Amino acid sequence: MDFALILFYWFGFVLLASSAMVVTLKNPVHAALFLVLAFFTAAALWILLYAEFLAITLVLVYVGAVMVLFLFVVMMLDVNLDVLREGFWKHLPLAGLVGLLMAGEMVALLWRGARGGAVPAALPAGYSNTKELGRILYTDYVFPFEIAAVILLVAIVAAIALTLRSRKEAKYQDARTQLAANTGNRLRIVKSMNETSTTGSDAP
Amino acid sequence: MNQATFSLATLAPAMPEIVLLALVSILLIADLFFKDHEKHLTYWLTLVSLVGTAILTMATLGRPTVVTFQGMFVADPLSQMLKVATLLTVAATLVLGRSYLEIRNMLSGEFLCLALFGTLGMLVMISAHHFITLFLGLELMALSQYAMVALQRDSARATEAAMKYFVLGALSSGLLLYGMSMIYGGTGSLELTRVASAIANGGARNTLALFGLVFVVAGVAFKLGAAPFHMWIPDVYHGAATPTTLIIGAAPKLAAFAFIMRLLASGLQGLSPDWQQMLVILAVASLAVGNIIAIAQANLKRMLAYSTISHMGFLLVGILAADNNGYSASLFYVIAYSIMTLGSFGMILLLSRAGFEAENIDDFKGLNQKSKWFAFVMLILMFSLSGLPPTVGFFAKLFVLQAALAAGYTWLVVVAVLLSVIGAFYYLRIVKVMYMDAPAGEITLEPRADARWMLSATAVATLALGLFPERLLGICVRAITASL
Amino acid sequence: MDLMTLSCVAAFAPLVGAILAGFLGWKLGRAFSHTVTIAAVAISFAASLMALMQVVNGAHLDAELYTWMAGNGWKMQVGFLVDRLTVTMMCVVTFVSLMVHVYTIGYMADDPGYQRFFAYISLFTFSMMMLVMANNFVQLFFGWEAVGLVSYLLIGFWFTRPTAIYANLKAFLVNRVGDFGFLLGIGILFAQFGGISGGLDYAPIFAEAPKYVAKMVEIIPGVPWAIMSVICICLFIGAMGKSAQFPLHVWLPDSMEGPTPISALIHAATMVTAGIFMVARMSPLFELSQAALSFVLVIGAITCFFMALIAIVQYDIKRVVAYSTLSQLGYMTMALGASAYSVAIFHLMTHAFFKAVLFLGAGSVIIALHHEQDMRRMGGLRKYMPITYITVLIGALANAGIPPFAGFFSKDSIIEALQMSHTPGHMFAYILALGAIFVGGLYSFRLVFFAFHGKPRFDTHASHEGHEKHEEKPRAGEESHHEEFHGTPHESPWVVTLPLVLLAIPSVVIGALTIGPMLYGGWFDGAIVKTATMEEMASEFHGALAMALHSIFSVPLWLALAGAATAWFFYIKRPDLAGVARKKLGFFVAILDRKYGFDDFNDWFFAGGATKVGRGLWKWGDRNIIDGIMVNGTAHLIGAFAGFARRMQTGYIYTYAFSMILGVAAFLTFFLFYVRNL
Amino acid sequence: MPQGLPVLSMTIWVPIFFGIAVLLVGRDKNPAPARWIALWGSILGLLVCLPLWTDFDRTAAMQFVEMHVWIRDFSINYHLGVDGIAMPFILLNSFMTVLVVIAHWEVITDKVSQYLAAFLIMSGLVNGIFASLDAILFYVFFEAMLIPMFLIIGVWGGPNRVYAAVKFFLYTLLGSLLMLAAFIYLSTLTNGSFEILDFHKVAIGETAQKLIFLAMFTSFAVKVPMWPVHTWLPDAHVEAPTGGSVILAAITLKIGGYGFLRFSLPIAPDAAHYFDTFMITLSLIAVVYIGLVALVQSDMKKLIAYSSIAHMGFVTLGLFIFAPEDPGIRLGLGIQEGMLGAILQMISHGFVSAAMFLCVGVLYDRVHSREISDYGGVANKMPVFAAFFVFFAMANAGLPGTSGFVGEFLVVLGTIKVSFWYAFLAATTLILGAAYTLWMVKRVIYGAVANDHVEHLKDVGKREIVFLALLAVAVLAMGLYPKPLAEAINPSIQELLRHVAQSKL
Amino acid sequence: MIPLTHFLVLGALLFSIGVVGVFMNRKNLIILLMAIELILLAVNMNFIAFSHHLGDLSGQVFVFFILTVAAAESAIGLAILVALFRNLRSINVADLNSLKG
Repeated sequence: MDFALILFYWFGFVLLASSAMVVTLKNPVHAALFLVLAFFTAAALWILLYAEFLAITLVLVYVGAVMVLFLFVVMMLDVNLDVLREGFWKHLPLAGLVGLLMAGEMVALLWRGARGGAVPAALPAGYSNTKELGRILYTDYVFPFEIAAVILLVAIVAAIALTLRSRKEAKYQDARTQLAANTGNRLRIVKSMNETSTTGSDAP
Repeated sequence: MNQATFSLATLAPAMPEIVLLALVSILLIADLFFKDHEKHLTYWLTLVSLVGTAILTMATLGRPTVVTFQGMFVADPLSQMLKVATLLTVAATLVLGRSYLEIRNMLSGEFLCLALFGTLGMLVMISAHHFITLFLGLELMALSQYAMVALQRDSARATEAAMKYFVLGALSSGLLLYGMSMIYGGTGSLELTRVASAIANGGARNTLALFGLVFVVAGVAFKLGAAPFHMWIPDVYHGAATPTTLIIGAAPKLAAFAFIMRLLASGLQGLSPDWQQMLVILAVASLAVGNIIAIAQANLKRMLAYSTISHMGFLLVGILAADNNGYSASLFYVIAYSIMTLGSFGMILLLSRAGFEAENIDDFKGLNQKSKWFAFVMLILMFSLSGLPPTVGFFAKLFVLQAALAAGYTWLVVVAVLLSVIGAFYYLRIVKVMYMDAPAGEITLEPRADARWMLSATAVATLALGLFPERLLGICVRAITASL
Repeated sequence: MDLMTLSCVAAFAPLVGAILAGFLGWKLGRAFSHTVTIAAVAISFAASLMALMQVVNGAHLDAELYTWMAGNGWKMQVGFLVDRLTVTMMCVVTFVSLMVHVYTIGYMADDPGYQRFFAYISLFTFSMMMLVMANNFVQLFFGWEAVGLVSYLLIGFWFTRPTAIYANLKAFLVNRVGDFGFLLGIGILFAQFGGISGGLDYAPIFAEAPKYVAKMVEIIPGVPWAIMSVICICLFIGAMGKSAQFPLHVWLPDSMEGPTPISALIHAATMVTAGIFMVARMSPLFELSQAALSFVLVIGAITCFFMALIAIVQYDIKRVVAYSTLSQLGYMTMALGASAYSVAIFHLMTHAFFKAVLFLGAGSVIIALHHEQDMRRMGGLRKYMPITYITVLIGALANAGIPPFAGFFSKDSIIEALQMSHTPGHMFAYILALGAIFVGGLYSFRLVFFAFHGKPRFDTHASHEGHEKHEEKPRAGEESHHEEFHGTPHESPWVVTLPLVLLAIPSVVIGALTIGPMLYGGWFDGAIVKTATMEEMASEFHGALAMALHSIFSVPLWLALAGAATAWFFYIKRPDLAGVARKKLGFFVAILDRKYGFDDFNDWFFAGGATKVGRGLWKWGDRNIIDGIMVNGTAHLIGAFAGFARRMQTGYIYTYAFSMILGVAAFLTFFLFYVRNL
Repeated sequence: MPQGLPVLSMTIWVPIFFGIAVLLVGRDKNPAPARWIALWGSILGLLVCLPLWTDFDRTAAMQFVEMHVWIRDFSINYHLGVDGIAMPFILLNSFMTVLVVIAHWEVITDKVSQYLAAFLIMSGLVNGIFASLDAILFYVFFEAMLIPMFLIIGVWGGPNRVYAAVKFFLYTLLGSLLMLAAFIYLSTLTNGSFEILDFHKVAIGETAQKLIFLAMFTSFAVKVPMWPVHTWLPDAHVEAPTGGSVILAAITLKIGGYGFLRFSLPIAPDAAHYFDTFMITLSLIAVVYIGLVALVQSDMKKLIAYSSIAHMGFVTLGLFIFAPEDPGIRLGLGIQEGMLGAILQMISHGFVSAAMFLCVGVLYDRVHSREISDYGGVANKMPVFAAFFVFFAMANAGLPGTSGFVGEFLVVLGTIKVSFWYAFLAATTLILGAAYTLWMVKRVIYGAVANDHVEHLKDVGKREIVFLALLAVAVLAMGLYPKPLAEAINPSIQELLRHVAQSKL
Repeated sequence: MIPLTHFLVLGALLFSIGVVGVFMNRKNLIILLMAIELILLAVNMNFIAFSHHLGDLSGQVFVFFILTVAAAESAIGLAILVALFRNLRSINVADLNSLKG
């Protein structure tokens, strides 16, 4: 029972516990904070696997960016939290059962299936996980890398398109439209509703 | 660790993707500078870039298989023809959906860009040769689609659909990734050929591989919309604006087919005995769920969604034959299907107008009085969907069933056949309302000529391919045999 | 002209006439119609006579006209067999037909359906010729059904009368029951001989048949029957239909709804005797089966006696004659059963003449009284219409079998044949026959006395009742009749009386003239097999005159006279007693009035039963079980299931996710643990 | 056999071409051009069929063969050819199409061009069914034919037309899809070939044969229709417009019988023998049960529809009687009289039932009721029509001298060779057939004028006389001289019998 | 030295928790999104463990991309959430049932 193993067990426990809290907690803010904890412990575990770079990235990208985004949204949307709890325990039994079933099966399989994996070769001296990653990332994996870039671009475009709205109530002055105006714009014949039966909803 | 060299030789195979990406980027910029009354330029540019890329790809048709980008990317006959099909389908989609979008002023630059990005994602999927590229392509497509569904921001229905699509999609890619991770652990590689060889020469730790397989199949089934992973389909098809539905419903099936080919047919062919059985269950479930629930639908979009599920069931019937015969049959099927989908949703677009979605079956009442031709178009499409000769739908089913039977799945064929009888019923209902009922409300037809022509073209194609399926079938067979 | 041409002329001339009258008659008018048809039938009659001459001089024809159908190994043809039996029938048929044609001119004088009528009766003549001249079973069956069709059309000639269209439907269906058996008979014949004889022609089959006497079949498993008996009985069932033998006799009385000439031609002289002719034609087969013969015998006996009884209580003059016809047919059948075929044919011939006389006479009375058929409104007609009276009297005498009239010889021979027959049950038949003789005398003279003697019971008033009696036939012609009614009937025009006379003559003499040659002169050699019965009768026979004289010392004559006397007593001496007797014998009479309840039974059991069963099958079988449960049931089931299944699509993300995860879990469990048991 | 002209292709595509033409020129405002084009098209369609009769050499061989590769990768061919069994049906169909076009003239006023187009196209497709020598080609025509028929019933039909149309469609589809499965299975045995003649040759295991037989049975039994899958027919007939009923009765039912002859018997002879009792039982049920049901119908069309089922019962009976097993050959020999009778019965029924439906149509056009009780004494007002009606009724009742007799007679002759009681039950049609037909005649044609609808009836006009007379001639000709037809059919039957007698196990 | 199995089992449990989170949480969409993050985390755990034990970096590269995608994904997810909230004034999962049947 070496030290690494103890660490593994401790981090593992924390990881599972915190993630369990994430899905069971009432308040999304608390959940988010537990998620942060989960990420931290995960990062720690990754370091045990000599994946320093990814561990750091996880912390930076996730905790630094994504989770902040989450919290930001949570704060922005003034959600009334009391309705968000009802009938939680009602569904627990079935859900929990299926969850346990899943977990049980997966564990059972892995326990038997993945025994005695190849013992990792000892890493050469002066090996830098980051350096190695960087090297192949820009050579072998350049194509995926580009695609990933596009994905981020899509994310940006989408996020803007979805959230940015030009407020109708704000009055901008648009010279071009003013000049383009003609009599048609100035005088609009309105049909009074009583003699028309328009199919509603086609008003802008 | 070989040094990557970026000679044109290595880039050439990926030319379509590169060109498309370039065009999208240009478009993205250009759109900012177009004045409001010039916005239609964006539309035309989009079409140009799609068709241009398509032409470019056609030029590469028949080239031998090339694997490049250190095994990330493969350009083979299958990918080339699927790319052409995808690009054209998307283009057709935009043509059909244009005035619908304009009327609801959704024809914004973002929409078109996202559509193109999604297309790019499909292309990437189609010629992915590595788990990573598969995944990235998938996500690129999926993310753009989530966004496009939600892009109708003021519609509660649309955003709800988007949310469902997003959550379930994310869940499914979680499953997929988990599966990939297991296969990675089992085979020690992420590149399809190496994975295949690892499984072939028993170097794989099968438990892990199989374990992964289950999750991968689940992920794939979700993308196809096969039961029991189908539940997003009706809601998303229903909730999204019809052109978006069409963008989700038509081209992505082609990509998904490619995805399956890459993943199961070339990557995990060694495990076929196992995934065949899984696909059998998926197929039967999809056929049953799709055909039966569709009967109870009054909303045409939902009905078509369920019919999609049943068609994916048929597609799986072909794939699970797990031989070139079956693959080419399914390839034929998926292409036929995308054409029919274009047509049937196109009809909805044709009848829609400002403030009126012709998405209820009753909206088609008495169409024959209004327009003999388009009633006929719909008739052809419906009978094709229900698999009646002399339409392409029949041959699609025939080939698929033939493959399955040759592979020894007689009972499955019988089940499929019986369920498609049930299916025929709800397609008949459409024909019935069009021809045998009096018009309920006033019917207006899409004024744009190009859309009308495009729509008529789908029907004509459905009929023509039904009379002379040989050419297309030959292409499919050759593509499959050359690529696998 | 050679025999073939003659036969063709004889057969097809009436057809041509019918076609012309049928298609052009309505344009070219009445005169055209009757001229062309009468001419046609006359030609046919002439041809028949010439054929007769040739046959007498030993000519014989059995030739194919054209091949109707061929398979490999067999072929069926349309062809003519002309031998002495055939020509006899040809002459009888064409002669009577000719007479009836002429008679019709007068009878139907003012009927709007005049042309149609002539077309029909010529068509009938053609069909009958096809029947008698057939040289194979297919053509026989064709003629068989064709005469049935025409009789259907003619019974329903006045198709606005409910009774008429009821009667014709009934006639056709009952005949169909007979044909049903007939067809099966032909079928078995084909199954047996078709391969060997290469078809259904008479000659080869008759040649083959004797080889199969011993052959048994088990129609009902475990009960072996001689194949010949089966065949003959099946064929005879056909005869029972056509010749109105018990229990298929029910249609004949109703068929009197048709115009009287039809009753004379079809339902007395010719068509109804087709069955007799057929059995005689098949004599080589029937001779091979005792069982069949005694079946024939018994049926004949029953028909003969019991139908005669009904005749006593009838008032409708035509029905009386009709029942007498049934009874006479019974005689013929008995003769067949006694395997005295030639006697049967002989009686057929004589009967054709005197029964035609009776019917046409009745017809003439009916015209005179303006379609009054009820004898209770007649009486004392003899001074108004003497010719009719005489002829009818002759007919009655012949019918009753009083020497020297034609009926006597034939009937007496039949009695004799029954006596000498070896067919099991011939004594039973003999007794009934004697009974029938008495009854025959009774009803014949009842008719005569009732109609022609006594004081007239008709007058304006009565005839108006008569008018009301036929309320349901508002036909222009008859209406006019009733307008111009003057109260006193008068003799009918010559077109009516001429045929009467022409038919009465043979009714008197033909028997005496032909009995010798026809029965014992080997006339039918080659056409009808010689039988033991005939041999013995021949030994007894010493010429017509002797027979007549001898009859004075034999029972039948006295029975007949007794019958006549009874009639005289009841209807001339003490007319009042008739009513009394009716009352006394109320029950008995009731039975006879109800015709032994056959009609009621048929209506209730067959007609009613069939419709009930049909309705049941339709409602329950088709509507409820097949459509209701199987077809629509399935549809509704699927629909309901769809309605239920769509509720799984709850709209909640977690349900969707849940189903996905369940799917994965199921796959894990099923494949990895169960299938691959990792 | 004439070289050069692709006769069969012409029989298929000429009507279809004209159908499309009609569709294109047709205007609802002015239907006249459409009508004339349709008329000439149908007549031309009939003319191009004539070589089939004149140049047909009376052998069992497939003639007028045309062979083009259609779908190479699945070895599906455009392979046409007819033998004595198929040829008469093509003639019959083309003939009926002409009649239907004539019959519609003043009757159909709504969407005329579509109506005519549907019929012409269907006529072509049906010819295709009978001419196909490739299973998939056959299937394509077989299914495609449903579409026009579905529309004809559903669009121009009666009040309950939609139910009838859908029922008709799904019933048929269910059967035919199973048949498709059987075809595909067979193609796996003939390593990929869909040639019907290869299907005939290939050896098939016992279970497989039984399954194939049942699959095809579902398809053809529905078409025929045999009890108990017959219930679509009365509905379809009652609701369909006259023309639809005519084609349904005269042609589509025959496809079922033809299917048995062309597929079930030769492909699965052992199964056919195994199931013969089953088939015979169903056929006899059809004859007796349906006969009784027909008796009580109050709707003329329904009555005739049921009588059609009963008559088709004779067809299936004739097809599936086999002599008891013969030691010489492996299986019992089929009965040639039965088979010949069955085919003749089909053709004759084509004429007779068509005639009956047209007669009902004539009345319906005048009174707009099919209820027997709404008529009575029609003969008083329409003597000519009455003559035709009675004539066809007699033919329907199987009177000798009419075509109706020939088939029934031969079938009975054939059946009785095998079992007296089969024949006995079959022969009951003599009585039942007469009963239901003539009872209807009694109630409709005869009697005093029933009501003032009848009072104001007009007798048939020239147009109506034309098609009724044409049919009457056909019926008589076939009844009086069936030999030529039999000669054309017989060799093929001999061939078939020889084939069916050999086991394929 | 920590055996591979440990990490895999850990991943499996994490994955299950995430999955359960997705379909057990019936109220709060945000927590739904977080559950998805957990699933991805589990996946990453697997990849890294494998890549370490196989001595093959591609696994880690994959993780790198997964992280990228996940970031993008959550960005879009949250954007949709916002849009949805604007329409429904709620992020209650149970309110997303206008589309059903």
